[in-house]
Amino acid sequence: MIFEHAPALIIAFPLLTSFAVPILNRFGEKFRNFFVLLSLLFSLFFVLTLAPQVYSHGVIVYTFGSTSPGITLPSGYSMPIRITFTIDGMSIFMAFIASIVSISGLIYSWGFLKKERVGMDKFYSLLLLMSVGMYGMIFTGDLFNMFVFLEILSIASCALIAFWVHKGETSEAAFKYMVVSSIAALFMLIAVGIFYGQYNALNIAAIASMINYNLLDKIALSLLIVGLAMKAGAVPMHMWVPDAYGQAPAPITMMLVAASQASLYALFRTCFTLFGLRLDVAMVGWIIIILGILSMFVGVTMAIPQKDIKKLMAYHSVSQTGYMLLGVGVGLAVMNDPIAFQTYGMKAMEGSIFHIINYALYKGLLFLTAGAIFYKLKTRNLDEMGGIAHNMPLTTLFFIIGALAIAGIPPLNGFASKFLIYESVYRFNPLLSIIAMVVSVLTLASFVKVFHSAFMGPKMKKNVREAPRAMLLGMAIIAILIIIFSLFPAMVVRTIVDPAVIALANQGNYISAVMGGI
Amino acid sequence: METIMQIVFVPIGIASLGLILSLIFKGIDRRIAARFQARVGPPLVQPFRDIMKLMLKETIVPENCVRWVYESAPIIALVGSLMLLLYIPMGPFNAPLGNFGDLILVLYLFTIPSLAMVAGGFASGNPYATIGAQREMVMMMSYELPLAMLAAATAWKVTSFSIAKISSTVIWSTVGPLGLVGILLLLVVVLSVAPAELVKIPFDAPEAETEIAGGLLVDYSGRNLALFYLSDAVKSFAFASLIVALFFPFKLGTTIWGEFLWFLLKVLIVMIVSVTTVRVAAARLQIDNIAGYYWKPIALVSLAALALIAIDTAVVI
Amino acid sequence: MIKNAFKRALWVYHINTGGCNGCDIEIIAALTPRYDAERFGIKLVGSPRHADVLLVTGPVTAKMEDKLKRVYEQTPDPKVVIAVGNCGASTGVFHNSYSIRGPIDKIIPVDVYVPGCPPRPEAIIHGIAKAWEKLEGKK
Amino acid sequence: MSKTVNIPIGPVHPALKEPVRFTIEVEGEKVVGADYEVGYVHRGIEWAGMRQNPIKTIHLSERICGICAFCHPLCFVQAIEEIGDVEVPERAEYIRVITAELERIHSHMLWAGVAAHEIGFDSILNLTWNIREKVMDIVEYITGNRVTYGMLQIGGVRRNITEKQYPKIREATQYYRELLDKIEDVFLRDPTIRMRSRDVGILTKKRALELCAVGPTARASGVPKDVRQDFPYIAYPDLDVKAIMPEEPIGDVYDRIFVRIREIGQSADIIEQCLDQMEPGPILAEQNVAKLLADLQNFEGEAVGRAEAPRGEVFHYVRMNKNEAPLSWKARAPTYNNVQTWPDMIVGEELADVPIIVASIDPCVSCTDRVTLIKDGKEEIVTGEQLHKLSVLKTKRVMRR
Amino acid sequence: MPTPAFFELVKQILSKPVTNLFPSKYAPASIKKFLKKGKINPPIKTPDKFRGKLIYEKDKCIGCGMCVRVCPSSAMELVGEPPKRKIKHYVSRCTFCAICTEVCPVKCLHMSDEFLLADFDKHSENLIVG
Ligand code: SF4
Ligand code: SF4
Ligand code: SF4
Ligand code: SF4
Ligand code: SF4
Ligand code: SF4
Ligand code: SF4
Ligand code: SF4
Repeated sequence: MIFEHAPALIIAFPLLTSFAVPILNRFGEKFRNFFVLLSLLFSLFFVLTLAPQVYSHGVIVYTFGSTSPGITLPSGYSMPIRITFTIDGMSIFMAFIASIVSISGLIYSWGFLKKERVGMDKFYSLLLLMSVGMYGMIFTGDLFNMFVFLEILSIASCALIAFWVHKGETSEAAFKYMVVSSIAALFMLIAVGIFYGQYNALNIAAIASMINYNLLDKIALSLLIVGLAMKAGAVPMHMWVPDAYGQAPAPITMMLVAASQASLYALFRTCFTLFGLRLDVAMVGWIIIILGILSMFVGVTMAIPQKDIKKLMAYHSVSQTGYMLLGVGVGLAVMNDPIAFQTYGMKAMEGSIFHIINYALYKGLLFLTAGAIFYKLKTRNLDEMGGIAHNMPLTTLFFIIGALAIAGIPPLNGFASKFLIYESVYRFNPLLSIIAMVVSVLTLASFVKVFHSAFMGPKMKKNVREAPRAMLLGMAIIAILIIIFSLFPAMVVRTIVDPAVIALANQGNYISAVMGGI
Repeated sequence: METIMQIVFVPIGIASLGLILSLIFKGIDRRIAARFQARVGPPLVQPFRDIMKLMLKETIVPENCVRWVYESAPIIALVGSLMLLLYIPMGPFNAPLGNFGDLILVLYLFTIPSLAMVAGGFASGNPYATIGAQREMVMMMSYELPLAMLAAATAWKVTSFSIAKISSTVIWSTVGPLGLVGILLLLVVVLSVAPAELVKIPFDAPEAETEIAGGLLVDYSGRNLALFYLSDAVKSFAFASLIVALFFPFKLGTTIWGEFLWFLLKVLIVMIVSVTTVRVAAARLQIDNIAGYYWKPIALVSLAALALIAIDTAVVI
Repeated sequence: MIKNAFKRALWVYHINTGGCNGCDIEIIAALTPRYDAERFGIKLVGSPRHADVLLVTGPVTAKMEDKLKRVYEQTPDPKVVIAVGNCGASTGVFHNSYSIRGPIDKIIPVDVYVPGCPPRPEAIIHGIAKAWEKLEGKK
Repeated sequence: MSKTVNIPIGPVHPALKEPVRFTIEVEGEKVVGADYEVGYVHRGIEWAGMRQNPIKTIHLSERICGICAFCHPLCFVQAIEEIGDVEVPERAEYIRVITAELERIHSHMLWAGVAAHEIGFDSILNLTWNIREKVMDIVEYITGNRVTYGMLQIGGVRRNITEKQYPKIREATQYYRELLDKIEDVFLRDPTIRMRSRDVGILTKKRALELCAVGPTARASGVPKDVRQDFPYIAYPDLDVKAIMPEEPIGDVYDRIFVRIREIGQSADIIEQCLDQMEPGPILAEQNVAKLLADLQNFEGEAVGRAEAPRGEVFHYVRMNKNEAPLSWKARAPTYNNVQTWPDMIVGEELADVPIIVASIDPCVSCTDRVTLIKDGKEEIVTGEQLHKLSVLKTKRVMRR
Repeated sequence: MPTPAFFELVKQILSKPVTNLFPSKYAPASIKKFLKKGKINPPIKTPDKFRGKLIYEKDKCIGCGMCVRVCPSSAMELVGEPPKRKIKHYVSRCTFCAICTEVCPVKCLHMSDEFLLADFDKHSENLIVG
């Protein structure tokens, strides 16, 4: 019975807990932490129960306060105007990422912020709000709600970036982030307005069923692409990424990675579900491909000379985002051509989507290791590090796992997804896959540099010990997932990636699931 | 039961066969190099003896190193190289993992031994090793572009990255005259990448004995050194086999063993041409010359090859 | 086979502790085509960690004493030390100088002496052959 | 990675067959600073030479270095001969020239091989050393030993070169003359060698003069300096020697290779001239060594001997005062001058170039090493910081007074 | 790689190696055999006046000590009292300069052509003359 309401519960638990945190705080730290974790675990649990339903039904439409999303006017015209959650394979896929990241981030925070005296209640409230924002964006079937959740996510993130407000740079980073978020949100709002003005609807499926790709729609499309790509941190709107990622506390950085992917998700939704085949797919595809290639290249070349370990990793985020854009872009570009789409477009998208989760995992892990180093050494400057491997072997091991994964070295999961991308993209244009491969090696080089200057070298003078247990646990959860993903990539692709791809590619299903229910 | 046999024994068999063959080939390589220098050279079994001896020697672990990285690097290097053998067909014998085998996978697998060496070099904490490791990285970055082009171009022609498929098509026959030139250029590219991939003169800057005293391997001794030595031998063999599989899959059409010998002969020739002769007839290049060499002329050549093949494909279709 | 392994795969590290170069050039000569010590698996290596044999020349000057000791310690067991040339064996012509700490056997144990000033390359090969015998005993 | 790293090279390092210590400061692969420290082979030869009779010392000076095993004793005996007014027979002078030039051939061939080895071209090492064996054979044939010759005696040479030996010597010079083209081909026209040597390690003419470079190092920078030409000794006045220089000297490693290879041919020519011009006659002023020993007790005065070794000018100073052992003996080897040019050449180059640049002056450290600071039986390594501390301490001491 | 060096090397691979196969073609199975086999492939011939290990005709020596005076490395030692004074020569100290053979008034010292002198002990019987 309760499972019917799973989508609502997934959001309700963290949301309610988030408001309850100040109260829970009174009962002591342990109690609060436990409750926060519990709420996230509940969410995860419901995500897990929701998944089989989605996989068997294709699309699930959940309407708040009603069984059907629409109201039927006396005239017989029906319109989905209630608040609906529309959950398909792609949403579930993203929900997995959101839950994993939130949970391990939370656990890690226990250790990481142990020494913080003030503001911890706020920290956990905001952290929960971030996951609420993510879940919301992922599940919602309604453009305006998506905007709302995006705002929730942005505000929570912004506050968390500025968590260490006593350090001047953090406020600067938070400010930058805020500006970017507001612009992106504004763009989105305008687009939503355009749609509403034209079609009198906010529901994605509803708009999709009516859209006719006129000039206004095109403007809305570009606004959405620009705004969401900006929030996802793709070149050339990536300048906020290094600051925000660099300054935020490590667990938040990891959450930000997932948050930017939520924006990416929204971008994909826009292209595939909202516009679908009505789009000039080749052109939009190419735009996305070019954005992707640029992000890949610019990100990695900016990363190589960095001295600040977190900034370096942040630039890699830009570059990794490029891979996802590349694969999806190729998929989009050949959507019109069923044969090409079947032979390689699909595979390219599989690669990209698979890369999303892989990336969330290994990038999260890397940021957490960077956080662990910062926690112990109080510096982010590579030149001031050295010999960490002597003192923090587990952290080193996690770093190596993450670095090899991001560099796409077999047999790690990063290779598996990049491999899908290379293997399909070359059919579209071999140069693209050549660039992808070269970027991969450049990534490797820059991580070898980090490995060398931070972890290797003579023993440190300071008597530094391994990071606290909670942090190790947070990292271990992700590392284990990475290893599982590395060992059984085919299984992962089959069970969670393929449904996501199919969901994206199959606009009709989505529309009919929502509209048909009316 | 049978599958267990296959899973356990076939790889072991292949690995040991590969090891033995690699070492013999290394012996031949040394012998021929010596003959180039008007010397008699060591007997063919010399590499075996070297390995034996190293295995028996004390293995010193320097005080300053990061022990677990330092000690696991050689093992990973060897395992990585042996893995390669499972993906590359040896003449008439299909690779046990050939079905999953894939050109890109193999090219990336080639980086594992090098990476292990880099990590080991860094871990040993010796300044020479550190410089060596940095050079190795630079080199890996330099020859990656031509290799990527090679992979893309071949796969484009054969429309698959699967090595099994590539090696069962004679690539030369799939193209017209322009493409032929393109493939020839590709062959040139891959032959010139070979010495770098295998860290041989003139591209042995990471191990330059006279500059950085053996570079990456300065601090390694005994068993660990032997493992690296083996992994180097296996890697050489695997790379030569890969070239044979890509470019010279010609069959004789005799018995299976005849076919196998024919394959070994091809590998030998490839090895002599791309490794032995080059290594005796050239001086060591500086690392930025190496980078320049791969980023400029070789990248251009491979681009040209790619273009030619593209034009050819367009014409044929 | 185990014994043979040592006999025929000697990796040699060469260190000059202050000799006159005479012996050093003859050591290199022993590796060049005319004498080709590689026939017997003898190989000059760049790091004492790889070596089985230390070829030491020179009478050990004050400044080289420590270095020699260090190189000896860095060489993994089993190892043999060959003193090439008479100034290494007994300080030779340099015997009445003040800054000589040698001969070599005063600082590290020497297994084989190759007399000569300098010994011919063949004599060096002969000395290394003697070292085989020694190594066999050591293992 | 722009950290500067100090890389110690040596004293025990495969690139240096002799001990010398470099500290190279690198930024990435670029050398930004260089310092060297010699003294590892200091054996107190001069000190020992002042405590024994010169006949012994001839053999000792031969072992200042085994590569120029002729030039050092030659300078030494020349100085003694000058002090004692010993008349050296003409034939002996010619034989000395022949040996000296054979030594030059062997040394340059050796160097060529080592240089090739430094840049990782071992085939050429094998090639040149194989060619070099010919001259080693001739040297052994004439002197009875391959490396240290033991040819010299005060007042002449100890072994004659008989007519019977001429053909074999001529054959060898012929061999080298013919091979010269081949060697030039292999060295000067090989693309990889060219790449590694052209415009690498430049020493300008001005700096060469300022730093008093000698020998091929100076000549490659365009300084026409050659003792055989400027201050002819032994039989050189009768022979035709001219300093060899590249046509347009740049002073890089390539030029140094060029000069040395040309000098091999020059030496072959000189040897043939000697064989042609040599008259029969005695080879030693005083046959009886016992008598010579007695004579030496009467020598008094000071003199210098100088000679052009393969690497440049060797210079010996001897003072005797009616005692068997010299009162004073100083040797100055060419490398001693040439090492000063190292920092000039190395800074700004790549780390990978350091060995070839160092090798390009053909350093032999054994004759260069002079004094080691020894305190309480321990070596002192004084760092800048310690020096600073010392100086502060001293200031305080001074102020207290 | 059509460099000049390359052609040179190719020429070399086509001709016989110059290596002198001392002591035997391949390393021997055991050291004992090796020492015997050493004679099968002799080392490169030494020239006439080669300076190898000293030969000392003890009976002829008059114990004058001249050799001790000139020996640059003090490899000679006088033993016994004057009438029967003889010398003892340590090969591992000698520089093979042969000056002692020239100085000896009765010419009882000669240089042999023996040069394969490697030994485990620098004072072994083989390395002490006299
Ligand atoms: S033994 Fe003689 S030749 Fe050898 S280094 Fe000593 S002095 Fe020089
Ligand atoms: S400087 Fe040279 S010649 Fe002079 S005493 Fe020292 S080692 Fe001997
Ligand atoms: S010989 Fe010495 S003092 Fe004279 S110019 Fe040259 S370096 Fe100066
Ligand atoms: S130290 Fe020697 S070389 Fe230098 S100036 Fe004095 S005498 Fe001349
Ligand atoms: S310059 Fe070199 S070769 Fe000449 S005597 Fe000095 S050390 Fe020996
Ligand atoms: S400068 Fe130094 S080495 Fe030269 S004479 Fe003076 S004290 Fe002696
Ligand atoms: S040969 Fe020379 S060193 Fe040997 S004993 Fe005679 S004089 Fe002494
Ligand atoms: S010089 Fe001759 S006679 Fe005199 S002690 Fe020596 S060996 Fe005997």
